[in-house]
Amino acid sequence: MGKKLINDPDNVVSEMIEGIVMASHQRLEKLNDYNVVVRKDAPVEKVALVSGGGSGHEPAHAGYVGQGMLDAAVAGDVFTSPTPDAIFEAIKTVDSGNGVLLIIKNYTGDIMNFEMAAEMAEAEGIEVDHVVVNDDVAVEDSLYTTGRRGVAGTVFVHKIAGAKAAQGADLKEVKRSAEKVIKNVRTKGMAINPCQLPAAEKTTFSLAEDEMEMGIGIHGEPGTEKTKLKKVDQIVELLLDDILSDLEIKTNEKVTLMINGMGGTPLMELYIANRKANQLLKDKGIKIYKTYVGEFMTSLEMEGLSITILKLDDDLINLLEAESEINLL
Amino acid sequence: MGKKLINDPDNVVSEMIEGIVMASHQRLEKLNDYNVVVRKDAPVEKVALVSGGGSGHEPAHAGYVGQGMLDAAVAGDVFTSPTPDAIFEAIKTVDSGNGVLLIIKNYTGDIMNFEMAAEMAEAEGIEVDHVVVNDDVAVEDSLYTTGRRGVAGTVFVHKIAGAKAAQGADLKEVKRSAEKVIKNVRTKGMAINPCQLPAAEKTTFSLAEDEMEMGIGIHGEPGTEKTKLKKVDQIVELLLDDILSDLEIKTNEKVTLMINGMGGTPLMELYIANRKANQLLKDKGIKIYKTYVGEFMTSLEMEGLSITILKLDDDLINLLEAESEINLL
Amino acid sequence: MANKTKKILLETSDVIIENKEYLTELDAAIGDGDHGINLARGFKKLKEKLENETFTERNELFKLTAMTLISNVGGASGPLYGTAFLNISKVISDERLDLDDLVEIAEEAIAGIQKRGKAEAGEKTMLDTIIPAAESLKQSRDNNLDLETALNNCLETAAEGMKNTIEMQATKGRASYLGERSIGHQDPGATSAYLMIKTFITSYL
Amino acid sequence: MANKTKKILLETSDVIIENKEYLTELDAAIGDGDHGINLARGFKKLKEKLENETFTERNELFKLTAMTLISNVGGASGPLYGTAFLNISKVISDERLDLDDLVEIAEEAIAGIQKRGKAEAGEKTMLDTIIPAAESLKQSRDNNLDLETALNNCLETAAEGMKNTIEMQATKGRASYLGERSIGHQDPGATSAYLMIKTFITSYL
Ligand SMILES: Nc1ncnc2c1ncn2[C@@H]1O[C@H](COP(=O)(O)OP(=O)(O)O)[C@@H](O)[C@H]1O
Ligand SMILES: Nc1ncnc2c1ncn2[C@@H]1O[C@H](COP(=O)(O)OP(=O)(O)O)[C@@H](O)[C@H]1O
Ligand SMILES: [Mg+2]
Ligand SMILES: [Mg+2]
Ligand SMILES: [Mg+2]
Ligand SMILES: [Mg+2]
Repeated sequence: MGKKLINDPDNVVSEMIEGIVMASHQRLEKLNDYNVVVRKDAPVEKVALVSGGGSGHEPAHAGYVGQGMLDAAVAGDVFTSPTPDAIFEAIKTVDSGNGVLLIIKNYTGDIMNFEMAAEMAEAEGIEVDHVVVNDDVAVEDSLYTTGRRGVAGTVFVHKIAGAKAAQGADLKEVKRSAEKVIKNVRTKGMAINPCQLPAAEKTTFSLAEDEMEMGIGIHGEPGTEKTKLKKVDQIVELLLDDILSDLEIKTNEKVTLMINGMGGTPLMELYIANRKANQLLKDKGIKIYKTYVGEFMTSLEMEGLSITILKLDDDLINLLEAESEINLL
Repeated sequence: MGKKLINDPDNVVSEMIEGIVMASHQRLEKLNDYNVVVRKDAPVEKVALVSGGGSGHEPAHAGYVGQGMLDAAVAGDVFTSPTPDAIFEAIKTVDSGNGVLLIIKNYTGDIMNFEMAAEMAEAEGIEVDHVVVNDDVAVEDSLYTTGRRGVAGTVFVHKIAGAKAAQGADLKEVKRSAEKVIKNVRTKGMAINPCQLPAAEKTTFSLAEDEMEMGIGIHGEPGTEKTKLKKVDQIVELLLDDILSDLEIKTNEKVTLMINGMGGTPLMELYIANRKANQLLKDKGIKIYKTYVGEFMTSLEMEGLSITILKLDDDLINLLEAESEINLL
Repeated sequence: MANKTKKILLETSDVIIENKEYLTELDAAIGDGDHGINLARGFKKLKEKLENETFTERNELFKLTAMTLISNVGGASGPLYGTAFLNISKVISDERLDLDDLVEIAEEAIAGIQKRGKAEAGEKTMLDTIIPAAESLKQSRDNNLDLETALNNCLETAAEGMKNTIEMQATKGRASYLGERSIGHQDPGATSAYLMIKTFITSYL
Repeated sequence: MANKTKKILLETSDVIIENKEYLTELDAAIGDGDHGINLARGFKKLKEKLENETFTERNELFKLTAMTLISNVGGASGPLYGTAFLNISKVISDERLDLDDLVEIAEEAIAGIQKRGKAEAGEKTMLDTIIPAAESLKQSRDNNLDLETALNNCLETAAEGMKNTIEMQATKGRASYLGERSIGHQDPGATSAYLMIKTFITSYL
């Protein structure tokens, strides 16, 4: 715990962004002075998609910038939402005059910063709209919370809104597709080992040798319940139960299933979890159209996993299957 | 440390294989009674490729089974080479009469088990040949060792031999392509935190809060040198130096660069490492044709990374760019 | 005037930077453990900017503070404190401030925070320090207390407000995800707000 | 005869299974920490098979042992021990074994291990227990010692051989990757080989 393969905690985000751009071989570009990754060919003649949030969730969001998905990703400091000026720069760079959709995860900070950027863009005559992803069923969606958090389900919004935009749909239509995903996607996560901010001395929560956290977020926030470590089959069952009691799915309806690693979880364990998730969904008569196992929305080196279910119809299936430069999804 | 998202340590491999097959949606199949993953459409009318080794290196090797790469992957217990009977079953299943190439990583156990399987297959009239991958420059290739180990470079052998076989080349030609990769690929790895076998009580090595291991293998073996933890830029420089003093590359020659995470390393850190590797290679006048950053050959939840350089010519570039069902590479 | 204000803002920056670890620890307990890191990043930048420029008007100073926090802090606290300072810059004059001015400034700050964050008192946020502090100023004004007593009362009330967040259940911000588990911890934003108010007041007196 | 042999093989299995952790720890120090796990997996399977079948000939028992280890142990030790037992099954008779027989058996086992592993004495492997043990048997035979003395000498030599691996630098197997860092640790395979020889001999005496 505590060791990291970094240089200076203050530079992790900018150095990472440079590393991402270098790995892209001219596909991507970093905006000067901002931790913003944009498609090198931006602006593209279509509705532009901008997402972002704190860093530490890699491959989210810079890993989803490319033909068929996002046009720009704005990277805040680790687990800290980006600032309005950076978001505004991203918007200006990718807008082709067809408008920009902001894909925001539901966190107070993200919403406020993105809203301020939208106000700045609108003041310059750019058409901006936004959607707020809130797929995390660990958080009660009630008066007593700020609503469910946005977590791994966000990448399906990127994919499906990205596909819709690539087809030439207008801002309203792209937003409608994004909202359809948001309405139909739910996630819950857990962890057996926490993560540690590069600039902090300690992990945000700590767990004994026989404990786990259920209902964790993706920012090292403590979960909703600390319990004794269980077998992964039981964990998968608990997570799926919570998801399915929130998202009503009828027999023979199709879904996509995502088993997402939190950053430090070996792929082996994700596949073992996938086995149980498949069995349980099959037992319930739910058809798994497609399964994703891997790391899509992480929390630094946290060890744990989240399960995401997206309820599909033919329209969503078509968009999910659309060509994209991003082969993660 | 020590916690795992599993059910029973004795079943991790078979449950994982089931999870992999389920995630493939009919693309892959598990052989009855064996931890062997094969293409569902096997045997395909072409030279067949079989690889494998201990488990715990996911996505290697089952993740590379598919059109354009492997026809079968044989999974031994965690970090333990598979047994000849399982390898033999794999060979029998994928052989279309065009012969089978075994891609073996250079470990005493792997070589002996694969050789025994090859003897069994030959006794049944199946044409079998093999290559031994030995890309790890951490190990001296001298009389006093069993030669360099096979590590992350192996996946380039899968890709390039797989592409050659898909083009309809015969066993000799496929083997020649594989050997060309082996001749031109070098890797070195390091770790800041060890991993732990599911069935063991302790990690295989231990590191203090300010230590790291250079020259680790992919089985939790201790490395060749325990040193004080350095900044990642220095680490990358040390690893690249060792690789480049073993693999002579002239100015303007093209290479592919792979920054491989060992299983528990956040993607953020791999990208930071990539930044430095790109800078160093550029400074030396070496052209990076393509960069891979991610997890390709892991060691359970080990935190660390390896760097692989493959020297390219036009022939290898063509094969590297060939279509494949496997989008990891 | 501007020089005194600059000094106060520099002192505030130092106090926040000194309390980086403390604020981060508070945030780790019920949030995501970055509040001190976020604010320290913003105030470090502010210090640089303040030290490299000269100012003639107070509102310039507050505007600079606002913009610097908005574009360097991020998270929830960046837009909230940023908007608070932005609103202050709109009303603050270069005259010597009396109690009426201070009440107006506090109300503008609160309006800014509420415009962005839509929170009320009692939701375990920075407002639980700032709203009672503003109320105290108002009362002092209505009771015609002298400035020094008013500021002392205000500081005491701010401290109480901060401590009262311990017993509250969060219903805004990240801590709200914890539900009842948020009870028993002091809110990081309420704490940073107290530190700022304390520095303003102590420097002012 | 077959019953006695079966009993010895069952005892050997138990000893290996009991030493699973110990062998694994030795392997963790200079290898990949699975030697005990690997062997225990194979010998557990062997126990099941032995317990569920009856045998009339010794060579069947050794063949079964060989095949079970080959298809259940994996790693380096699976093919090595497997081939050793397979070779033994080819020469072992159902007669009472004399020293000549034991020498032949030991030499066949070594030949099997060397065919697969291409190692010599002094490379810090299981052979460093087995080769000296075989040499000792040969000497005892050449000196016409009685069987009991011969077996006691053999056991002592095997133990010494095992301990001598501590000072050796590995040049075969995974431990060779460590270079000089392999010195100072007892070889796991040399240890499992000693445990097997010890069980054979103690049960035999
Ligand atoms: N809606 C809100 N209104 C007022 N203050 C808020 C609101 N949401 C959060 N806060 C304050 O912000 C603080 C957290 O700030 P910080 O840690 O910097 O941001 P983040 O929660 O995005 O990581 C909380 O302690 C709380 O006082
Ligand atoms: N070439 C060889 N010849 C003889 N014995 C060997 C050889 N290579 C390895 N060994 C033995 O095998 C042991 C390791 O076995 P094991 O841990 O089961 O396999 P692996 O090294 O594949 O994990 C070593 O301690 C050594 O005694
Ligand atoms: Mg934050
Ligand atoms: Mg092994
Ligand atoms: Mg925070
Ligand atoms: Mg071993």
